Amino acid sequence: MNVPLRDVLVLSVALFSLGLCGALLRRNAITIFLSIELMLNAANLAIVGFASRVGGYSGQIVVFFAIVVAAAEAAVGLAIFVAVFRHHETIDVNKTNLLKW
Amino acid sequence: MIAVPHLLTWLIFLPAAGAALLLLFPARAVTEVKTAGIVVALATFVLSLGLWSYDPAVAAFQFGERVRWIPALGITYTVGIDGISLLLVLLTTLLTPVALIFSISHVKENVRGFTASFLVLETGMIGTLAALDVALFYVFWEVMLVPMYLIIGIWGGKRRIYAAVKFFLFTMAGSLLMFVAILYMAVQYHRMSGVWSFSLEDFYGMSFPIVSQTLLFFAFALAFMVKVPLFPLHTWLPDAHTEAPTAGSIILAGVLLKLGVYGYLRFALPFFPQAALRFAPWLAGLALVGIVYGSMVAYAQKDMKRLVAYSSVAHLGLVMLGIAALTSTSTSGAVLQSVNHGLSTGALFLLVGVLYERRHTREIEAYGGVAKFVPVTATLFLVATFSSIGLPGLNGFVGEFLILTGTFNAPGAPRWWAIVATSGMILSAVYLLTLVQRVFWTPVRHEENRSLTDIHASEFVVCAALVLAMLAIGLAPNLFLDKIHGSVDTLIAFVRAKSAAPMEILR
Amino acid sequence: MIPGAYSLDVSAALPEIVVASAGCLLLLLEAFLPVARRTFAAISILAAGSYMVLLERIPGSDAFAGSFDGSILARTFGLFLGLAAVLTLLVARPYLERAVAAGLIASDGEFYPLLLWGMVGISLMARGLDLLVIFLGLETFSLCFYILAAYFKSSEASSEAGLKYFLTGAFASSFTLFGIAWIYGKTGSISIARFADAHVGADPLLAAGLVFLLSGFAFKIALAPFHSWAPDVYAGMPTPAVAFLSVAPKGAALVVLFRVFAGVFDGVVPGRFRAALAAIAILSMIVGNLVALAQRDVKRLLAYSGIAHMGYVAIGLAVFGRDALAAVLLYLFAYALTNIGAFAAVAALYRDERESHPVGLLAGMGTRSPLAAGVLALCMISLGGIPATAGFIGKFFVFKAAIEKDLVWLAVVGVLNSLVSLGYYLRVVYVLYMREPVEDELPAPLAPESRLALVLCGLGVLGLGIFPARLWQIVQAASRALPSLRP
Amino acid sequence: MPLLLLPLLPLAGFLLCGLLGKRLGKTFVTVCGVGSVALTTVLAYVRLVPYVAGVFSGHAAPILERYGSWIRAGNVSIDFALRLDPLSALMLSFVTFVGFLIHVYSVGYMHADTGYGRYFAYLNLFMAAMLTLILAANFLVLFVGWEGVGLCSYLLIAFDYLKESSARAGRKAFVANRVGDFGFLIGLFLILGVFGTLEFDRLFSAVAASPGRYAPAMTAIALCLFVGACGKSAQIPLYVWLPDAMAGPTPVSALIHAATMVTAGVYVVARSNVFFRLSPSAMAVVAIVGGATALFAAIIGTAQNDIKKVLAYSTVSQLGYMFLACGVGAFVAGMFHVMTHAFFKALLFLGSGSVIHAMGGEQDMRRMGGLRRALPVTFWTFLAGTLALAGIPIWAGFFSKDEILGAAFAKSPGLWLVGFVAAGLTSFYMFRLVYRTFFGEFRGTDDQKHHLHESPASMTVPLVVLAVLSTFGGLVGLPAIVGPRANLFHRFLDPIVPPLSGGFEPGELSRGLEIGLIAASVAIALAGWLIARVCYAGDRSGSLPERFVRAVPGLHRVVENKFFVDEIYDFLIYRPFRALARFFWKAIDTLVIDGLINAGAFVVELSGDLLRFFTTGNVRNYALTFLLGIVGLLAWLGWMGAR
Amino acid sequence: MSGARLVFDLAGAVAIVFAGIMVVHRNPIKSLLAVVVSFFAIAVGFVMLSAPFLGAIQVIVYAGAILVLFLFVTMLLNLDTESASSDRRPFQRGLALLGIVVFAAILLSAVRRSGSIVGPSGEPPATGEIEPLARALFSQAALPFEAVSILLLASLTGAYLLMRREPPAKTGSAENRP
Repeated sequence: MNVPLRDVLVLSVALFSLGLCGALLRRNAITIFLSIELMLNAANLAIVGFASRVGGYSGQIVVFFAIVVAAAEAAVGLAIFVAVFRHHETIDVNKTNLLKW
Repeated sequence: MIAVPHLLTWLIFLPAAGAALLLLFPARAVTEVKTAGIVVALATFVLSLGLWSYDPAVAAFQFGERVRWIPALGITYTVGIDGISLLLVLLTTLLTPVALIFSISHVKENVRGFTASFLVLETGMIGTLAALDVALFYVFWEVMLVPMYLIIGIWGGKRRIYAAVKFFLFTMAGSLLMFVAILYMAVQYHRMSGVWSFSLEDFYGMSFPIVSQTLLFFAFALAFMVKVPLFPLHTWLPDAHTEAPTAGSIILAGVLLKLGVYGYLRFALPFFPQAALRFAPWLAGLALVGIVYGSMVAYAQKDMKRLVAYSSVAHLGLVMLGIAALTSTSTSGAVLQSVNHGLSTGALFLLVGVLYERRHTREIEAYGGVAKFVPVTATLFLVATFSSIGLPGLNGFVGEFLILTGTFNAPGAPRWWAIVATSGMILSAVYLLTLVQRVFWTPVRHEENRSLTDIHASEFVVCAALVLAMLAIGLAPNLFLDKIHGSVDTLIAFVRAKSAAPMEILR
Repeated sequence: MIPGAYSLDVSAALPEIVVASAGCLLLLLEAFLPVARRTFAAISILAAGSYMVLLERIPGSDAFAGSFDGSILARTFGLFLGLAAVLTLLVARPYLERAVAAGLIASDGEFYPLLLWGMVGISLMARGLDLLVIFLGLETFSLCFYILAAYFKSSEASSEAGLKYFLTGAFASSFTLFGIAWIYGKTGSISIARFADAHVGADPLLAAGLVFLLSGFAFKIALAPFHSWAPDVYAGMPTPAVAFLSVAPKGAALVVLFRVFAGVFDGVVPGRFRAALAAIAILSMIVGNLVALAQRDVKRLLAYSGIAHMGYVAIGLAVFGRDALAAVLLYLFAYALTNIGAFAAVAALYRDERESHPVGLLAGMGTRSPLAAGVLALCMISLGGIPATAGFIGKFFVFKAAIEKDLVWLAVVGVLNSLVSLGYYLRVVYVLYMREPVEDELPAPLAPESRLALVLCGLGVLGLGIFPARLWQIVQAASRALPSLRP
Repeated sequence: MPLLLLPLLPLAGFLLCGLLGKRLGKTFVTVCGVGSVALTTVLAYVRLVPYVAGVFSGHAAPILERYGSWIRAGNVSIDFALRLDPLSALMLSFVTFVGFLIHVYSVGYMHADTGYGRYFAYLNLFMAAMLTLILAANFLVLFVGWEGVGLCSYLLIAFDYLKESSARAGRKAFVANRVGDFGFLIGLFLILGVFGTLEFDRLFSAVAASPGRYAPAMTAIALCLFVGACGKSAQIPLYVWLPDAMAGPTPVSALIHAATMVTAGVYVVARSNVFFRLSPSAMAVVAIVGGATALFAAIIGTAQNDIKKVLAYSTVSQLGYMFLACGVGAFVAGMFHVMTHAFFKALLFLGSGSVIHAMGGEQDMRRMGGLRRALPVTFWTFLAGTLALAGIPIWAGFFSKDEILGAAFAKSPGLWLVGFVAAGLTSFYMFRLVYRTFFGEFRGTDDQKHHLHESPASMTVPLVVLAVLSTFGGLVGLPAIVGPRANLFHRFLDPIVPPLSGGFEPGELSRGLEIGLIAASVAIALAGWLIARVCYAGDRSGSLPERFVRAVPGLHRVVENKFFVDEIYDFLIYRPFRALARFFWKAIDTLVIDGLINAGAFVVELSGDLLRFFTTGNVRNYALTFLLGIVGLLAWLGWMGAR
Repeated sequence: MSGARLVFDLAGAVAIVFAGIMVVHRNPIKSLLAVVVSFFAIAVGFVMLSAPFLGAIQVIVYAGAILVLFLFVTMLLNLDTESASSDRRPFQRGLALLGIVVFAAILLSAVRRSGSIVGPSGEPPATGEIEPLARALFSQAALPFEAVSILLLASLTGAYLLMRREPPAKTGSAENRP
């Protein structure tokens, strides 16, 4: 199997940057969080890419756990969104800025 | 006088212990707190008399103690006294009870905190004077700020908070660079000798290439010049003195300012002789400006305490001049004079306080002709005034004369220094006698002054103590000078020798 | 290691296991025996205490195939962590009971398990020797604190704090993972010990990876420019949780950074990197102090002061080396005592958690609530770095380390900043003592635990300030545990 | 009996009166106050008589008594030591005696005053200080007395401090003296620098031993000391305080501002004549200042209406004479005049005091007149004093003044002319005073007229005694023409002016010329008397001066207003000083220094306030700063690798 | 054989395209679905990189569980589409885009310039099969396994705690302006 590493890395960078765009430009908390998930995936992709060259399984193990973590984060994050929604009737991050300055 | 073991340690920590003890008292037990505080302060004073057995023949530190503190860095608890610090310690232990006793009838709220602050402050001051380990010195030096900050800020006048913060930040700004400089010196010492040490004599042994030496000197000098205070750095002082409660002003003027002088003599000068000597003319210049400028601004004041405060600027300018001239005569005079200033200005603040506590105004205009109603206060005020003007027979004269003649005939110093400084004698007469005239003399302008009551017993006792001290120094100055000048001579000899020696370049 | 060799060194992880299971126990109790709530704090303190005790007993060698540190560094850090946890837990109960009474939350039951698990995460992070363990530790405590931030569900501020902390946190950890990716790729390993032998040298991708890792941890430490979350989160989060959050994770993150840099650079931080760290340090000091001057809310003020303090610590990071690590550890102890003391006082002095915490409300507390006010003032003095307090000792050693490495200018910037910082610390003090009270209601009487916590912090601040020698020995020994660090 | 006892006794009196006076009442004060001085006087003479005898029998070795070291630091070491030599003996003799008389006088004069105790306390303190001054064996102890008398004069001038004028006058006196002391101290520093000691013996013997070596330094030293003398002895330009000093009680004016303290300057100059004689220029300065003052003050004196002001200016002018004497090298003559002046000027002041006492505090001559009937004793004694001051033969002033004029002529006729004119003016204004006060019609109010009465014995007795002294006191210094050894005074005092090679030598006068000069001065004195009589006595009293005033109104106004000197000082020194002080305070201190500091603080605060708006509360901005941070770091590191 | 590469690049293209859609689309549901697609593509990429197991997990856990969870929540909060009007922050948006561009540029150039990876640890390169991975997972990664249990437990607790409806408490405003 010889997918050239550069392709993998370029792809991962591209995805990561797209994730960044989402995180920075969208206002809906859920979409922002989605974008962050995308960034995580980009990272995972990079790791898997490296892992396919480096010996051993540590890389894949990392990705495995990263996915688990992502799941856990999702659970908590969405719960928080709900909690916030109960106060504001929205999760637009422009509108949740009680705490500032 | 029976010799107490660990006398200095007792002196340093007895007040702090007393303060801790006070905090166990219930806040309502006002009288008990007051008495306890005064007892502790007096006990400290009595103990401190034990230091009088200091032997000037041995021109070295005495009553020395050394305990390892932070071994990893060679920081030790090292204390000792020499002729330069001896009198200042005694002054401290004298003025603290004076301040407390004066306040008996004047401080109403939170007496416990008040007394405790003063005792902690005393620990700080004595520690600063006794510390022979630079790190230890710095610790005590900074520790003093906190209680004084509280004293000004809690029990002070109208603009107390501004004054307190200004005092704290000003002095801190001065000493922070000194902190870095101390660390730098320690590191250099470690590089040279491979061992860590902050001890005074080890630092005395070091010498630096002129550039770094100059920088270090400024770092130290700045801290002390702010404390003294020297001309452009003095503006914290009028505010602090004016807003502080009377007792606070007494200590502030009486002791704290002297610590600047002391620090300069003990550290800045012997650490960096070349730099110190090179910049001595600048120091003298600032001192002279301080003398004339301070006197004139004092003359312009409308507030009694501010006037006295500015007079301190002038007087300490004279002291610093004596040090800048760096002759045995002038420097001994400077040390004595800083004690004198503590007594006379302390007394002046005290008596202004006596009036203030009765009329609750410091405006000179609010008085006039009150000598008729408070004759004793007036008399004492006159004595303090003339001590501060430098009337022969009182303490002020001895110091001023020694400083001036020493400066005038100093090999290094141009004569106009002393001549300008001597004009300060005229000016001090002008502004202080004007104060006397406008407050105590001239026709009575305000009816409410007719009901003024004269000085209380407690106030009188402490003031009388100060007056006696003034007379003692004025009539028998040798008692004190003999303690001083041995150490001063060794210091000067050391400085001259070190500055003459070729500078070894550090790695 | 040989593949297939099954190594599960329970004894090494025993402290964490105990704490974690204590958390589980509390969760069960909360679910099935709610009456036992009053004992939760006690149980948690017990767990935290036994954590410290057990840490002393763990085998000194690395465990779990060299992925878990058992050295004195781990033990020293554990001391710090346990201390922070115990102090926090002491403050927690009376505070939470007031919150429950005020209807901010139905039950304080979940607070303790979450805190304990967060503690476990921090411990893992600090002890982890490979990036995976570190990452998991990071995520564990982050999750716990996301939840704790939003803990007061009926408080808008709290939920918002949760939201902000979560979003920024997730954002940051994705960078962390990205960083792990590059580093793994370039060094071919995730275990710090092996970084050195990779000799990747000046590889741009490795540098990028390090930057990502650094940013991820700098976020947790709240170093500028990765600090923005801190004030908002501190302001909304329950105060005891803030007390813990403002101290423990920062320590762990710093330890990790020391480990990673020591590993990657084999002990010597290259010049450009040091410059970058110095820049971060200075930026944090300046931003923290200047903005803190403008704050009127105690918790936000403490947040910015925390940013500034981490700036001082980052000086130690920039200096790098054995003494620097020791200094940083010492600073952490000092900071823990002082900051938790301050938050404990804040928790005790403010009645209504729904409201914000304006400094003005502290007016006159000096006489109304002498103990809390006294400790708060003392902590302010200590944060300001006045001698005879812990804060001074911390700065003392950090600046000394800097000067030893000829970074005098860094020390100068540091002291000048601490001058600025006095501006706002003193403000708190004079509001406490020199202003007339604004409201006539007296503050709630102090619960015994809070008293204990306050006294402990106060004594700790003074004790460490006056007798730092012993602790300095300990942290010095600990700093030797990183072999690749140069003295 | 140690000399130290002499200052200590009055000092004790001071302490007793000051501390206990209020409680123990007037009699106690009288006993302590007067008693201490009386005892001092007695003891003084106990020491004086044998010493004087010794001097005349040829061994004039000064007596030196050391009481141990006073100040010792570095290279400065000053003993507390007193000495008795002809000069101090002379001063001692009349200071104690006159002082005693004036104490006695004060008992009567002050009997009604509430501040009785305070008054005697100050007076005793003054005696103590004055005795220290004259007995001092080195310049620093002398300076102690010097400042001490200054202090007392300050306190006594401002004796009734509730009066604005007194309070001001007191401060004015002290400050003016301080200006003098400034010079004096510089002088002391110079001396210490040159000789390393302040002991009179060592100094003068050192100089006498090798005059050439020290001559160069002497001008500076001498001038500095002279500045001090000018302050104390009210010479141009520092004389302004003395006329105002009349605000004090009259006995004080008599004792301090006529007889004793103000002559301290002359004493110092005479004491350090060795220095002065080595510097011709200094001598010239002394002579010119003295002469100028003598004439200037005399002119002002002619136009004053306040009885005490007249005497004050006359004092200034007489002091000018003394310095003139010193300036022309006639130190002994100067001291001679000091002594005689002490007698008759004290007498005149006390007399005027008696008048004022009788007039119920009135001091303006225009409301007096014809008092000789009401106050016979006062009148006759006052007349004696006047004759003495005017320099009418056989009265004391005649001898001393003549000697001075002679010496002046011998040095320079110009100076003589100045002194000569001044002498004429002196006798004019003195007799003007006498005529306007004691002759003619009473011009005061009626109830003043009723209360006119001769003063009590405690006041008249001293008057009489002093009158006798000022009448015959001059005989101790008969002019040389009478006989070479006739002048006891010279025989006694000459030792204080040791021979000095290359030093200033007083001029010689031929016998004929001396007689001529005497005749001339007698003539001018009589002329002054005559003019005064024409103007102010008899029926046409006052018409002549009025015509004169109408003739030259400008001149009269200038003289009457003392040449506006006070106003000029006020304009040139006081106002600018105050303005500058306010400027320093308001502009430099408040505006510049504090301004800069507060500005710095403000900038810091402000930057904080601006920076905090970066924390917008919007998570996306937080993420943005985060990203920018990373981009920055990458740009710095990632681009070219971590090296 | 460049087949793998071809597949990978195609998958990559798909991933990028749908990620782009996710970013630009205003409707949360739609962007959610777009993400699902791009995650599938990434899963394919995993497989091509000889990590079939991870590919499976990616599909099951990510594209399956997690995103479904998202979907539920989105529905639950029935979020409407963001209105373009309410978000005028041209400066920040511009700055953000600029930052991202620079970021990507630096990284890509770094990727271009960086030498190929070093430090293949003596072990054999990973092959496709699961067994050694599983073995490694339970040996090397024993500690992470324990750790992750706590992680999950915490997240469960948190989710439960935060979603649980409370008896409505008096809501005071948490005004926090200085």
